[in-house]
Amino acid sequence: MQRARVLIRNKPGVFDPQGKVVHSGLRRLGHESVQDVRVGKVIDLRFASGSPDELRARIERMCSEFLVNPVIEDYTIQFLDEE
Amino acid sequence: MQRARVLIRNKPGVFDPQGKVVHSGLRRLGHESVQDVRVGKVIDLRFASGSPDELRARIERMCSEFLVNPVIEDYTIQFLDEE
Amino acid sequence: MNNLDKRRFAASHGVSDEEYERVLEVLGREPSMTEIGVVSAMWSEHCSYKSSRVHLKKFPTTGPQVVQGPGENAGAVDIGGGLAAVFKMESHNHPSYIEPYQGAATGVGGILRDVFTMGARPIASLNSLRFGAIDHARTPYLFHGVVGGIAGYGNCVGVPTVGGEIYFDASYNGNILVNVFTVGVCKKDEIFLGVARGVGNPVFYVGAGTGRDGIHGATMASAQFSDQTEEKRPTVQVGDPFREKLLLEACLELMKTDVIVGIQDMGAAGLTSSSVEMADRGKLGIRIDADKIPVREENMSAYEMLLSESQERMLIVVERGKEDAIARIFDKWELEWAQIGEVIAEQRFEVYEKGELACDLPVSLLTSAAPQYDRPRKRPAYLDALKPAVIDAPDDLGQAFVELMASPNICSRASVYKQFDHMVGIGTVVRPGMGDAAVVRIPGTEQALAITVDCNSRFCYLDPREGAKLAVAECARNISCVGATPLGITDCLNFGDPTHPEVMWQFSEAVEGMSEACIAFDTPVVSGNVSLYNASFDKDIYPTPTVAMVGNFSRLLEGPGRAQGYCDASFKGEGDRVVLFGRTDTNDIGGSEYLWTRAAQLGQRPPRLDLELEKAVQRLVRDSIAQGLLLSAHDCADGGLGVTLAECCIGAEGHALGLNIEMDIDTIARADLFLFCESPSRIVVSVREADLSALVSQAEAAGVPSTVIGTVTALPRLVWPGVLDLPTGDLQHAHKHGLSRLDA
Amino acid sequence: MKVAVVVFPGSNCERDCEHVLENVIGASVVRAWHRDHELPKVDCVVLPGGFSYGDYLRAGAVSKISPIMKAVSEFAFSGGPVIGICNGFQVLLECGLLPGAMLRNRSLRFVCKDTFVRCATERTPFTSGLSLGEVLKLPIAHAEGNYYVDAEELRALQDNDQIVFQYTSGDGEANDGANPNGSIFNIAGVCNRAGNVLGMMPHPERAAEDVLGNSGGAALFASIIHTL
Ligand SMILES: Nc1ncnc2c1ncn2[C@@H]1O[C@H](COP(=O)(O)OP(=O)(O)O)[C@@H](O)[C@H]1O
Ligand SMILES: [Mg+2]
Repeated sequence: MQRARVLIRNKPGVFDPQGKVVHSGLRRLGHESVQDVRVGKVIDLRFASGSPDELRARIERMCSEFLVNPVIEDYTIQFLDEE
Repeated sequence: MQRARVLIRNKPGVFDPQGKVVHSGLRRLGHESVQDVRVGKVIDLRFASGSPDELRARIERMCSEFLVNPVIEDYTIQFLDEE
Repeated sequence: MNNLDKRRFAASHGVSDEEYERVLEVLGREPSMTEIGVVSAMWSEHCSYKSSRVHLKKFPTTGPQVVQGPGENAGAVDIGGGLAAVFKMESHNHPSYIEPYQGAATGVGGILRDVFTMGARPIASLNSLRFGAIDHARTPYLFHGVVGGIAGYGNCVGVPTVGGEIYFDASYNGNILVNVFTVGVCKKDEIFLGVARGVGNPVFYVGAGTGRDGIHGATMASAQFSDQTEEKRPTVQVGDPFREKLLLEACLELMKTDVIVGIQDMGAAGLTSSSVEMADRGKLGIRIDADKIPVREENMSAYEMLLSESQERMLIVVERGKEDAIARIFDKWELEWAQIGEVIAEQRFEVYEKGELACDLPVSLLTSAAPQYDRPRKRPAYLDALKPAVIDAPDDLGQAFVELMASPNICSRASVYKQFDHMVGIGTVVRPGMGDAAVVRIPGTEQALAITVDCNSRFCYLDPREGAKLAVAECARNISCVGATPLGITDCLNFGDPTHPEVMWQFSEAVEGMSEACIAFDTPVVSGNVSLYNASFDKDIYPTPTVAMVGNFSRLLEGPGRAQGYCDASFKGEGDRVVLFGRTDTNDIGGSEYLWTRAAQLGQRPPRLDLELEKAVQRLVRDSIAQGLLLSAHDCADGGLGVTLAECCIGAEGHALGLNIEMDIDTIARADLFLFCESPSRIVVSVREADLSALVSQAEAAGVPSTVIGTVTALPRLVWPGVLDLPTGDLQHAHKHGLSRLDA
Repeated sequence: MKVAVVVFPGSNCERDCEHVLENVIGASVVRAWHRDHELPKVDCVVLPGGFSYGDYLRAGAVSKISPIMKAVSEFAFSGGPVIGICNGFQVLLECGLLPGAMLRNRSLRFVCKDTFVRCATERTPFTSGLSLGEVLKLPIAHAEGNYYVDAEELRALQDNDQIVFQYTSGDGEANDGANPNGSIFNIAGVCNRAGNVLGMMPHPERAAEDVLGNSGGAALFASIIHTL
């Protein structure tokens, strides 16, 4: 079994209203030391099999076809150890 | 500068409506090899300073007070290399 | 940068060579880069209306009911009780094609601000959407994005989306239309204007911080889509409906104080157009210190700040000495604010950046001296190639009927409007799907408004003048069908590339047709919007002059169980009699949905409209509703009489009834054409049996042809002996699932 | 009767609730602002619907850290009647005043429509004027109304008579077809053990006047007056 993770965030420069609200919430709770907050999505995928290289190509296709909105979002792919 | 990441997902056993919809979307696009999809949130935090240990304690407080709903969600904390 | 580079820089911003010469001439020097940015934005088609202005002058814009005509952020009409309805429609076509969710969402945000900037609390929104063919590869993505964006924004702000229209046609494959309308209400003598007055008065910036999003949005909306659009693409504007809601509440709270001199939202061309327009209206100038502008990104230049189209921002001129109110109210609502400048006597737009004058332009250069074009017009050749409709009667009329009900342009929109909060505000009396127009009670009163939006762009393609007239007529008919009186309109004129003479011909024809109809219905144009360059790869969209109309009821009486004095569309019960007002001409098949879905033809001409008959039919229906005579009223529009009857039987809540059609088939040559032609000026009503003869004689007295169609039955079947016998359920099923292929 | 309507940044049904309370029920209404540390002296507290803090992070999550929620909790612990409608329900869940949590609707879409709900207990101050099993037509409008508790908690809700409303068909059957969002056991509203705190997704204030064609929801507000 293989597990992969796609992290999706708004591109730099694209406004993240959610991050802003979370940031001010943290401040209100006294967590002044937080300087910046960005909120994004994480998608965990499980595959029966496949080498990382092969899976990466497949996941990249999924991202460009469906998972990610390239106009406003960036993504990174990670592979996870089996747990 | 320190960067930390909180990954939040629905607990095992708690229905994940988004994961389900993404999964069937991927299948419809022919990505049959995907066996399971879970969708969660990623919150990236930036701090001016702080050791990982100290920050971890602080972030754990943020999670239990605010960032995470323990009835349905689990979380993990990661530290990122400075970029 | 040398002068040649500057010229190129200007050209890359859409400023033509002649236009650049004009800048040099007026200015008497070379402009700075910042100034070029400002000029290009203000002279863009979107901001300057340079190709359309000469035509828009033809619109009727006055009348006793007009409180505020075109030229302000929104128009306003008197609705009685000391109140005004403030409304406008806006297009967000280009941004929505690039990023449908955010494009549509920020469109809603923009139109809401246009209305509340006048001091009116928004009470309802509508939208008018055009997508490419339903089976076009990109349509599902664009459709779900746009619908999601409207829902995401409008629901959160808490303004109900109570209606709209959606059409699918290949003409929009490369250029969708997203037009959004909002109406608000305020006291008619408490309207706020976007004007800068009083030299020395401070200018405040309030709302969200400025980022780099949407820089050049206005210029982008002023050019066709092409392969290069990708590179010019600005950072997409992301809407924050939460902040919009705070801004709405904060502005309305500030308006209860006496500190505001003028207020305007920052829409297209952001800070630039809001300051310049306010200065222009006040015949004064504005000086801005760019370093004071609240920003949310680092190292922004004055150029970027001036052209940014970040959302949820407003500019307010405050009376000197009363600045404290801004801090008190905007701090309370957790919004950013800053005094960024002041009103100056010289009619100039001055912007300082790090102590230096980065922009110093005469206001008139940006407004009255902006170019205006009477672009060449030419009757398009395609008109002469149109052929009359040829369509055989179907073998199975019932089957054809069911198929028509499932057509994407006719089927139920419930899957869409269920995603819109259409009830927040507890004012929605006639909900989407229930009637021809939405009816919204005005909070705190017994008054109500009726609102509707319409345009059949196939008709406009066949004949822009007649098509535009038909759009106004259908709006007025929709308003009349719920029992309200039409008061005024706003419009969104969506057309192709204005450098195509054929497009300008369509434009000019449509404006004249609209004007004629607006005069006939006494519905002046009080606001509107022009969206040109709706073309991709040189193919222009169908001319789409979308009309939104507002009507009023003086009073909604609460009767036993429900309000009276208005009507919805559905049949009410067994034994009620069904009457058609108006005339059916089976030659009115051109542009119809039936002709298109069955024969893939457009035909030669749109249905013929007789404005006098139309007015008489509408007056009759309004009067009979006021008398409490009618149980339902529904006009014949897309899909003709057949679809109207089916919709009346289906009803909004699925209490399907049936209908026995009792007309003599021998007098009708072609049942299919009779049922599905789209002659205008027709309304189907139902009455109690006891009221039938009174109604028929009223019609006679009013000079309106009336036909008794038949009788409502509890048995859910549509029966026309010898012609048709269909379970209502079959029609209902087809109607309900017509859009489901978008979900596959 | 005096009622406090709590307003958070982003609430958008506070006016609707005030209108019904004042003009339909005849109560007097005071607003409480999220930053207030104290509630005015009132007989009942309403947390209205809307999108407090834009529903960012999770619906109700940011509101729970507002100062006013401490005062609301104290009011609730001392037995005062509290009703959270839609977003107000979500806030009550986030604060822990009610058990469970909200997931996104199973359709992932916002849904606005009439639903039928069956009153499953009359013991709350808001349902005392209804009869057990009575079916009301009430509209919903939410994207996160898919109520979730684990199996053990569900049993506790049942054992302690805490399920107040269930989505049903028009004739009162709680089947899957009547469930608009996927909520567990068709739950539309729950109360705390004591019964004085009610959270519900449907909007009774949107169905409280004849002019809107549906006045069944007024009974919930009227119940409070009779209880007091
Ligand atoms: N984009 C939309 N948003 C909200 N409601 C819509 C939208 N499109 C259509 N509707 C509603 O769906 C119903 C049917 O629309 P339509 O078929 O255009 O009506 P009609 O033929 O009576 O003009 C109307 O109540 C209309 O307001
Ligand atoms: Mg229509």
